Amino acid sequence: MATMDDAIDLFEAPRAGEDVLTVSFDSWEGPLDLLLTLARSQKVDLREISILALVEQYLEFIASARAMKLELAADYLVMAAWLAYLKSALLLPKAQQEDPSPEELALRLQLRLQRLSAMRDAGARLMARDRLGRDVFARGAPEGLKVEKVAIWQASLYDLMTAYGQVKARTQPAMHIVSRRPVMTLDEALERVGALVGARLDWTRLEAFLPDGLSGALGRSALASSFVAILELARQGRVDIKQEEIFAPIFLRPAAAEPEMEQREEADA
Amino acid sequence: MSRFDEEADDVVRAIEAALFASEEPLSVAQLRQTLGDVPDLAAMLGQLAEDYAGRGVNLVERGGRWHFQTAPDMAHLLRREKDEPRKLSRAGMETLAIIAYHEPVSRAEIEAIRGVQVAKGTLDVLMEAGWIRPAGRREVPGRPLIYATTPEFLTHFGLSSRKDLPGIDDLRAAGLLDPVDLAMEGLSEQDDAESPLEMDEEEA
Amino acid sequence: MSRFDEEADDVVRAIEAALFASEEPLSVAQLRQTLGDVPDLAAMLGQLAEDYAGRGVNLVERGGRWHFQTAPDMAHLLRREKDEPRKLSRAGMETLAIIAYHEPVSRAEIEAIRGVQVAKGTLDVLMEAGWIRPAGRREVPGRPLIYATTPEFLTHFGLSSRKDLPGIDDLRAAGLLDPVDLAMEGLSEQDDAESPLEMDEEEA
Repeated sequence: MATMDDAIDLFEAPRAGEDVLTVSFDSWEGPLDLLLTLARSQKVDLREISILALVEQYLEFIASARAMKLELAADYLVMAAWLAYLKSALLLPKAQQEDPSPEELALRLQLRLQRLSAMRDAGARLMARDRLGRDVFARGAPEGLKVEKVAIWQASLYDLMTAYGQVKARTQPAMHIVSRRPVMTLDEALERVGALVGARLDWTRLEAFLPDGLSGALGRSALASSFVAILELARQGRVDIKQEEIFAPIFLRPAAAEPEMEQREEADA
Repeated sequence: MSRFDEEADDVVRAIEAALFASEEPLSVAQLRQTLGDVPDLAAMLGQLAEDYAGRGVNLVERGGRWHFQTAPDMAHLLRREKDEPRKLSRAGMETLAIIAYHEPVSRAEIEAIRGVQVAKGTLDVLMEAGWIRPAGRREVPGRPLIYATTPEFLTHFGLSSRKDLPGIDDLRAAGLLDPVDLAMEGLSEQDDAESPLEMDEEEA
Repeated sequence: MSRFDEEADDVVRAIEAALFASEEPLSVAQLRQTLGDVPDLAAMLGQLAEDYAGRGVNLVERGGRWHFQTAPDMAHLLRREKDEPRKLSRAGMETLAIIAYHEPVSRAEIEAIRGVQVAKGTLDVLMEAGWIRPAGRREVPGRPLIYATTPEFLTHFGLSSRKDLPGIDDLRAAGLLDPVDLAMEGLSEQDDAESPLEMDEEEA
């Protein structure tokens, strides 16, 4: 791979000590990528690689980059610090080591490098396959398989009838009929009470002048109309009305003769 | 004749691949551009066409340019029809009902009865379904197209004739007419007549 | 083996025509939709593929879908006419490989292998190419989205199935598709290692 070769060149150049050099860390996708590049430069199977040698190469590379005052991304420095620790741990006598052992850490690093390397190779092999549209080609001008949808319209006779019913129901002018409420009109009451009162001689309760068997709304209507009717009859001087107290029964009788009127007038005077 | 599966030589294979991959028919000259100088290209094309003659795909020449196309007798496979049951919209249903009860009617008459405009698409759908057809023009100003139902309509709805359509009374009895208007009672009689309905004044 | 120019029967011709005409690879089920019920369709496809094996155009199966394509050895003739598909970056290539060989994988898992963050655009490019798709979520804390390859991926890279991924068997056998932790466990069991392996935090 061209990029990998470039990377190795870039790396090897500073070791050779040339003074004018541009090292671009953009060449690597992070420290692991750089480590893998360095590991591959050992030209041995990654399983055989010397992690200690790899660590030294990395640290040396970072050191030379810093000597050239290159901007180093933080993760390269973090990796450098960690590798420096790993290196010292690997060099210490075994007895003084803590968990996890530096051998394990080294092994993990090695396994990671193997995995990245495996995927890098796999990607390259994938890209090198006969790819559709690059190496092999589909038909340039396929006729195409066309599926034409034919609508099968569904409706039942019931739907048809309902629809027509709805149209009719919706569009016909609705006629509103106000139902007549059962009432006794004032005229009816005047006529009835006027006719009946002549037949009585003495004080008679108002209710006695109502038609028999009325109840509910009609009963109340008859009572109200009859009451207004006797007031009218009284105004015409045809009946007398008396009530002992508020809400007490109302009595009426045919109006007395003229003298009573005169008496009242005299009294008023 | 060559046996495709054994003997196709590389030039024939190249012609085949080039024609297959091309987005347009290729002339002999264009093929030469792709394949380099091939002696007897025309003869090879002819032979390739012959090889493919009995296949589902044929190599054909049109106006000096070559291309593969599917065999003509396979055309029916490539344009497949698929039934798609669809329910008529309410507007469609109402329009159809009005046509059935009042036919022949113009669109303006349908609108007057529905009290709502009738989209052109609605009539199109009903015609596509095969239930209505244009039935001439009304001899009034503007000579509007009038519509009537078709025999397919009767078949689909299981009617032997339009007289089988339930009358207004039947609809009312079935509870399909909510607010009742006595004035419309004569409608079912008008149905039987072939004459256009004397539309109400709102029709104008 | 049949002789193309003489013996192709109508069913074979129909399969041929449908696959030639289709703009997309077709599964056996899709073919059946077009052709109706063909007994032994799979066997016929196999035979058709064999018939075309030596031609300039081949019938291939990719992830259960069939299509015709030009023979790979014609690439040099045809390539110049076609634009090469946009070149994938190394990050894109590796990410695609990781998804293909490990699928389904979460972004964090991809990052663990690559040792760097996956740039947002990388997955977008792969999805835009139609090679990967989100394939649900991993039922672990955070429910990360996981990614898998698509049928178009197999078609594009000429793979019959993921089993055809180059070297996948070797990689699996070598444990290189297992996470590092799992590999360490395996190794430590073998080694009778004394120490536990929780050391992730230093690993970054």
